[in-house]
Amino acid sequence: MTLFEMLIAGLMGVVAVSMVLCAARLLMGPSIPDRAMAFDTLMIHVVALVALYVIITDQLSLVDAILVVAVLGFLGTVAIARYIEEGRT
Amino acid sequence: MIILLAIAIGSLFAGATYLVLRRSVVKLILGLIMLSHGVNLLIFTMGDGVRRGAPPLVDAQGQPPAGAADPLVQALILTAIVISFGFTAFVLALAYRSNQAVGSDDLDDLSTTDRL
Amino acid sequence: MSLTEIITLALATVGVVFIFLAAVGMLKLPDLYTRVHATGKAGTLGITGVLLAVAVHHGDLVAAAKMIALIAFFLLTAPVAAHMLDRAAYLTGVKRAPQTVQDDLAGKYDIEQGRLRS
Amino acid sequence: MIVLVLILTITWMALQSSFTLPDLIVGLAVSYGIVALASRFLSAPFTDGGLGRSRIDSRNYARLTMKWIAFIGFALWSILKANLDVARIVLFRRVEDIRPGIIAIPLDVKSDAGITVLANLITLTPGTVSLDVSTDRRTIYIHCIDVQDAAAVRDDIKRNFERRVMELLP
Amino acid sequence: MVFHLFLPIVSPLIGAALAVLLNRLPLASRLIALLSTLINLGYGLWLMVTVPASGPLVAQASGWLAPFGISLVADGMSALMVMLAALLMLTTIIYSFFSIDYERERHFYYPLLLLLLLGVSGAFLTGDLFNLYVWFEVLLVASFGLITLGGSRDQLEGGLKYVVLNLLGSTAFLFGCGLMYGFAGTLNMAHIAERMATLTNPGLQTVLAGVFLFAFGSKAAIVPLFFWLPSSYHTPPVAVTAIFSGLMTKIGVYSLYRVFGLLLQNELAIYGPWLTLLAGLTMVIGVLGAVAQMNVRRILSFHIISQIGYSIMGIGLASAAGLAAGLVFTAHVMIVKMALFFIGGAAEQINGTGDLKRMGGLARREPLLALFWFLGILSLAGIPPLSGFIGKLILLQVGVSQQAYLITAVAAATSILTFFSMLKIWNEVFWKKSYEDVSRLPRVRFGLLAPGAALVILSVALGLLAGPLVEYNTIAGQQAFDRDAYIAAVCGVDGCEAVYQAAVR
Amino acid sequence: MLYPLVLIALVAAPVALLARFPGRERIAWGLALIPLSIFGLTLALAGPVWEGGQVSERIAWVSALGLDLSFTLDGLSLLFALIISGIGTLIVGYAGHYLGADSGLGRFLAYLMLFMGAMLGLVLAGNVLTMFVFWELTSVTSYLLIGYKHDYADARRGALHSLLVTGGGGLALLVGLLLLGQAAGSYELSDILAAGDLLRAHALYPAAVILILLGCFTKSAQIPFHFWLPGAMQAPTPASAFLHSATMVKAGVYLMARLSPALGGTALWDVTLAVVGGATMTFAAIVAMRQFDLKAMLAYTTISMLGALTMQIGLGGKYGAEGVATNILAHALYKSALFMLAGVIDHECGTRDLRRLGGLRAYMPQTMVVTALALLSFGGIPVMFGFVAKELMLEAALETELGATMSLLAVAAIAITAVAYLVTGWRLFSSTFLGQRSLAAMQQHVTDPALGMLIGPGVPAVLSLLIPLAFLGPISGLIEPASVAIYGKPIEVKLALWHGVNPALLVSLSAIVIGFGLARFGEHLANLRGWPAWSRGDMIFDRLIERTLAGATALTRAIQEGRLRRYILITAVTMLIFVGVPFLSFGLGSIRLDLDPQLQFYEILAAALIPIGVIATIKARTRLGAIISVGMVGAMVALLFVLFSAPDLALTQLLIEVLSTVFLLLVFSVLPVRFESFSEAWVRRRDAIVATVMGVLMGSLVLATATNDAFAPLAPFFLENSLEQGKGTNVVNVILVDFRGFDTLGEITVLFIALLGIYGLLRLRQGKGDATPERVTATEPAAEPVDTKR
Amino acid sequence: MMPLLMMLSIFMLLRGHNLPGGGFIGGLLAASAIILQIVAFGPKTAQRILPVNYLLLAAFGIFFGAIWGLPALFAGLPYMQAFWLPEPIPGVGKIGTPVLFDVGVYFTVIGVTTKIALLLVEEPTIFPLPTMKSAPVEHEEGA
Ligand code: NA
Ligand code: NA
Repeated sequence: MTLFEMLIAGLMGVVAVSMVLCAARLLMGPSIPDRAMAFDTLMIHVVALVALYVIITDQLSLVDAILVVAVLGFLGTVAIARYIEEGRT
Repeated sequence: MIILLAIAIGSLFAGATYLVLRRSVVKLILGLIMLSHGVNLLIFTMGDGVRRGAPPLVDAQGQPPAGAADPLVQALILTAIVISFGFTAFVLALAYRSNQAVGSDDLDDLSTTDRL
Repeated sequence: MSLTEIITLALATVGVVFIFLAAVGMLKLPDLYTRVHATGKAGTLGITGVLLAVAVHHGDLVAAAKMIALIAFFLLTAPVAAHMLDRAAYLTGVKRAPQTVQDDLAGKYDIEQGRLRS
Repeated sequence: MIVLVLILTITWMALQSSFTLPDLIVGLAVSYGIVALASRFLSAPFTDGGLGRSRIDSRNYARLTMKWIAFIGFALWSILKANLDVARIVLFRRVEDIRPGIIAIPLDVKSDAGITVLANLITLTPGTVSLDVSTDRRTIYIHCIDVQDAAAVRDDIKRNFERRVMELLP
Repeated sequence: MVFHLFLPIVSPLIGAALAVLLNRLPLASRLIALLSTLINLGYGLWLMVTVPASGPLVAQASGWLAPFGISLVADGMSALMVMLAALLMLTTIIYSFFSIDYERERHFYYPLLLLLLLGVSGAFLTGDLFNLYVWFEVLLVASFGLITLGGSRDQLEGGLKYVVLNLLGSTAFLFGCGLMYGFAGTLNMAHIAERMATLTNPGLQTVLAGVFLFAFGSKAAIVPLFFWLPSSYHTPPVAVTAIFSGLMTKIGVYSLYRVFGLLLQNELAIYGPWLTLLAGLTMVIGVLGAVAQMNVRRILSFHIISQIGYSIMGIGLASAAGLAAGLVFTAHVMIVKMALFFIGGAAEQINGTGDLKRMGGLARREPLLALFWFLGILSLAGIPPLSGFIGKLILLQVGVSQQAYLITAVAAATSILTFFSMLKIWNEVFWKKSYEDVSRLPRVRFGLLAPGAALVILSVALGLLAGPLVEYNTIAGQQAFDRDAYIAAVCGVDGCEAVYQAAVR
Repeated sequence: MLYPLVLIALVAAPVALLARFPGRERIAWGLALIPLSIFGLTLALAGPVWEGGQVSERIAWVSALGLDLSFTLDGLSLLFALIISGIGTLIVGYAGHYLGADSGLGRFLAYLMLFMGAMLGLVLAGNVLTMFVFWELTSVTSYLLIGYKHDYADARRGALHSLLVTGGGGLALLVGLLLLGQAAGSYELSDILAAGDLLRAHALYPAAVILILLGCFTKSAQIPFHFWLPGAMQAPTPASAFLHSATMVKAGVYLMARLSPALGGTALWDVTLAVVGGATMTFAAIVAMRQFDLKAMLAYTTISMLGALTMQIGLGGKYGAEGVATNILAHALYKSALFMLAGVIDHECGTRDLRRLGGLRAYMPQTMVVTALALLSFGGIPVMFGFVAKELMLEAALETELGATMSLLAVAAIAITAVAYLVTGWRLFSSTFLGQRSLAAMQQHVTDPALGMLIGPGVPAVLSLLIPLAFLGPISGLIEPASVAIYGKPIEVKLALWHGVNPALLVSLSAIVIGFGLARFGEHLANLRGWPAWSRGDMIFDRLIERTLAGATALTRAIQEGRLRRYILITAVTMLIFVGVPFLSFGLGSIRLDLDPQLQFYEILAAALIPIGVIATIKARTRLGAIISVGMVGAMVALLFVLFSAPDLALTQLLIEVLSTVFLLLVFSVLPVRFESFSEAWVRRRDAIVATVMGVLMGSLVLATATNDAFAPLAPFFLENSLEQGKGTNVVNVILVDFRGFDTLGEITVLFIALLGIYGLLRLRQGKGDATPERVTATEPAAEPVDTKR
Repeated sequence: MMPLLMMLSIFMLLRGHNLPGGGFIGGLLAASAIILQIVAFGPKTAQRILPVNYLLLAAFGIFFGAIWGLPALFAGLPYMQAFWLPEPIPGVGKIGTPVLFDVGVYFTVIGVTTKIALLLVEEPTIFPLPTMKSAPVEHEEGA
């Protein structure tokens, strides 16, 4: 493992820790929009993590996976937001 | 690595078992989902060595990368994932309908068909 | 380490830092509306940095094009998402933090219709 | 619609990472297929991304390209600034000191597209997130993470953002 | 290599897809269902004629070499089961023509039946462990659809239990597949058998056998994994209950036969006595459940469990003769049980209830129905010369000849309780006076009588012509227990390992 | 050519349905030609038997099981076949009169023909399995006959009792016969009879004997299984006459007699038979004295006679064999006559109760004469055939090889029985024909029945007198081969009325004297306080059935108790046992811990988040929290897939995760928001323990299996051949659509079926949300699920 | 947005034979896009994006997938044995029955998942959300 790879891996670690923070918000809520937001952010983290992973492993095939995750993250957030609105008081 | 996955699998099975033993239909379903996660990981672990960094994509000459992951388990899991998705959807619809018919989330209320 | 690698590393670091900030902000800030600020912005910038790092690292045009497209996607969609979250939260009555100083919107919503009385 | 097909075709080729004639033909075919299938309903969902009640008027593109580029540059810069701003707040401000608030801003922009772009821009930039636009489209409500001076915020948005948007999308 | 071995799978699959596509035309889905089933029946019969002489027939899906591709293997047991599945489905379809309401039909009743047939045929034919899992899921989800179709409260309640408990079983099967691949490195049954045959007991393979025993045991509804069956089987329309009784648990039995006859035959030395114990418990607890019930279909449902005990006893005896005996019994019970469900269903329809206490008078009102019911219960109770007697006799004979006296005694004793609970139905439904004026009860429709009658007549015929039946199943039992022949048929005389070594550097 | 004897009767069953049409008496007599022809045919076929030989034939049926239709006509079979067809002829004709008013006669005669066929098959069988086939058929057909008047609960009960007892015995018999066949190496009677010494020495002998005797005793109503026979009197009288005089109940005796050469000669066999038979004989004879119902009276004397026959087989010896054969014939004649006469009286007077009958001598003189004849034979009065038979019985008791005590006991028992018979006979005769004209007789126009109806009882009654007077020679010719078959060795039989003054005669005569002395007190005897209820046995049997039902119900309630979570718990524990026990026993050794030096911390993190997510799901108090936690688990699984080189999987997992979450949110929006703490603390603790054990088991199973590389996996093949043969570089996808495309086909089918199922679930609602029974309506012909509550 | 996603899904489908993707991923992608739109904007959106009967689309997918196994059967070969066009089609890639089968998978997945979502959303008690009305916001103290 080169130094570069190790450093990138270190960044991945930071992202992973950051994910835990997201997960905490996801669990804490308290409102549904809070959770939705946490979900959205988590998706961004996943994208970042995979992107860093791509840098280490040169698996360009994963780039499209990033695309999919990004799209899903956005669509999911919109959907949840609308879902909340539809069911509002 | 295997031991890591084994712990994850064990905890998934344990959690799933606990959840399906609850009275709430919601937890039951979540337990089933968790169970399928556990099984998928289990199959994954059964592959020809759990490998890092070499997905089963061969190059233009048809040569697999060194240490390529076991593609067969991946195909099997893919099948299993999709199947369990179908089942999850069905169980959800069923839970919804029986909740509608029985008017309760408590699984213990669903015992009339067994009564002697 | 080559120059590419250094640039890659720098971009990635910046990105990761902002992503981390987004997460911290999301935890730290007092209510949903303020948290959305943190995630909507820091997150976007962070991911941009990381994706640029990928583009630089690979250096080929196609990868770069895809990354740029992805960045554009994030830039376009992040505000939409933030806006929708806020709106949904407001409509469903998510509480604002006690230190909120001003609410010009208060009482303007026709809750049944989900539209603003103007 | 043609524009849409073309955009899709280009996307196709980008995805394929190959810009040959066959790719173009296949891309055109796929794009046309998708658009034709959905054409009956296209206008609404395509542009109705959640905020929009607007239509993209494609004739403006050529003329306004330069202005657009400048605008995008400005926007990117604002975004960067915004991030630093938020970073500062997140890192250095105590939670109790933050003064968030919701502010109403009167609108001069009339077109749907203009309002959409403005709203997005507001969201992307320092400490503000657009919340909703009033039904008569005269007012935009924004959430501000730190309202030290509501009037200053209003002023900033009207001068820096709305003006630039007005130039492109009246 | 037999390219047309796919027919029993392709025909219901394409049939079902077409039937859904043509759902607007009710007649079309009926016709398609009938046609597909007839194709399967014809092919199944052809297989039964061919296979005893030729040995197992093999086809490789997509043309890939075993053990790498998915093998389809038709040996005597598979052929019998494929044929029976189609035959039973045929009677169900005909019964359904006369008993299933338009609403159900419109909601894809016939396609679901075909898909059930698809899953069943696939399960019986495949020679690949994971593929077996897939077909299991096909038939399982089709059965989910069928058992809940209609959406009455009872159906939903019973359906939920059915679904959840069955899901647990198939999950066990799935991770069993995974473990098997991890352990044996292969999924082809012949290859697994070949590799497992080289192992000396006991070891991890013994644990795997436990996994499969659990998985298939819960499909087969052995004690103590049967709860899903009595909770749900009496809730859907009779036609559905009937086809379930004919097919569902038998898949589990078939799979247990495969596991212990082929895949993990060495483990029989360890599991044989335990299987026998489970068989005995299943017989007794099942029949006591039946004795306790006061509803036609519930009685019959508990009997399914009891009779599974006999089928399991066939494996527990741990020999080709035992498998043959189990097969004879299983084939018999599939036919007769369905017949009884059909006839009991017709009786339910006439009386407007399945509650024994409120039924009666049918011996006078419907002598033909009574006749066939009586013959059916005689057969179920193992009274000569009906097929049930042959099934019971052969099991007891093998039991005695293998000195398994206890299970033999239990099997014999269970059959008197079986008879007792069946006579309870006979007494209450047919002999007892009706509370209503008999002449005011509706007459049974021919379409509701004919399928059950046909199956009863088949049972009589199987009893009278039991020679060929036993002969066939003796061969089938031998084939099911002959690992070498199976392996040779699938991978060639050198075996799968040779093929594997040649292909993988 | 023996099978036609059986086949004719069986085929005649549908023909007999003709008797449902009017003109039943004549049709019945026409149908009586069928048994008559069987009788004739039997005689015609019997040529070799008179010379001490036998006729055999074999029709292949299920040769693999040793179950061929093998028939043998020897002396014993011949005797029985002639009795069955001969009495059968009379019964069929008689039934036409007895049930002449009933359109069900056709059905009745059809049952009767079936029964006759079964009975003929039983006695002609040359193979114990063949014999068993017909044995069971007699049980079933007699069930139908006894339950003929099934509108009455008593008839159903009697039929059920008889079937359960004889059917249960039949099962014991089957197992016994299988053991016998196993020991003898053949199911052929000839082989079994030839293997006597081998059998008696075989380890399976005691078990086989006990099981076979269980079958015989139940069928022949020996104590304590006797109770079903009086209950079987619910059958129409012609059926009773046939079943209980000549056929069904004799089947057990037949089998014991048939097997005694092979199985007899041991204390187990001989003493059991002698003791049980003697006890049954005496007990039933005494009970018979005390009955008021004509048919009940006859039923108990029948039981008594069956005991006598059993006892004689046990006593053994030349006289035992001779006595069995002779008594069978004698009993068949007088008892069939008596049953038919009881039917005549019942038919004419409308009652069989002795207390309501009387004074019929003036109205039914012909009937009285015939009855007297039959009763004289029954009572063993000299010059009647019954006397000849009884003398042989006494000889057997005196000459037995079972020892002096046994001999003395047997003689005493026979004497007591003889006395009791006389008392019974006298009571029957005097209460019916003598004394005051009864109420029943006055209310009806009582006369002798039509001549046709008297032919039935008349012929055997007259034969009971004629045989000893005129035909002892020819009958000896019939009895001899039968006795030989029972004895197993050649003997010479010469029946005679007068053997000189011997102990047997003395015993016999003193019994007659005492009997007539006691007969005067018969009525008083009957009126003495009754036997305790248990002596009837049927009540006990009813209680046994009730107990079984109650036990089964309690057991089923306890097992199938309705709560899904309990089912799941049992399932989980079963799984732990089925997998855990073998794993602990044999699998632990396979575990190898390979500590991977390359392990990355993000891998650890992703893996560690899974247990955290699991705990979060369990702890979640709202459904949303739980859903999100599960989603997180799914996302972590996807992440693991990414980290371990499975991009396709990761993508699929992620997409599925999103879709599942959407579905979950949609559906759970209608379910309660918060979880209530449904379960008690101990339940949760118990479940937690089960869950933990499950987790540990699965985890270690994974470890054990994954670290075990006994066999090389298939995977390399796919990697190497993907492009060349599968034309693709994404090996996973090539496997999915090509190498294992067949799986995928099934997989999308699963998805599709799930859709159809969901469509049906959501779009079709017939229950309307409640559990009211769905009645069948005109528009909805489906046999709908019905109410399940009780 | 949606046309782009549909295009992405087709792209994923076609490249699946060589790179991650394929009928499942493509189909799931399209389906999730449509479903998320349905959740956000109501069931009618589905018809706007892809105006078909999704149930029939699923059935067609099965049918389409299954029939491409038949040519082999008629040729006396095992079911689903692959037939490939000799040359790859420019811009699309190699075409053979396995790829066509994958297209069947793609249709089935889209049809099934979308139809399930539609069925759920069209339930009057599910959508718009009933219990949300009684409990608009869930406040909980965390896990
Ligand atoms: Na391994
Ligand atoms: Na291995």
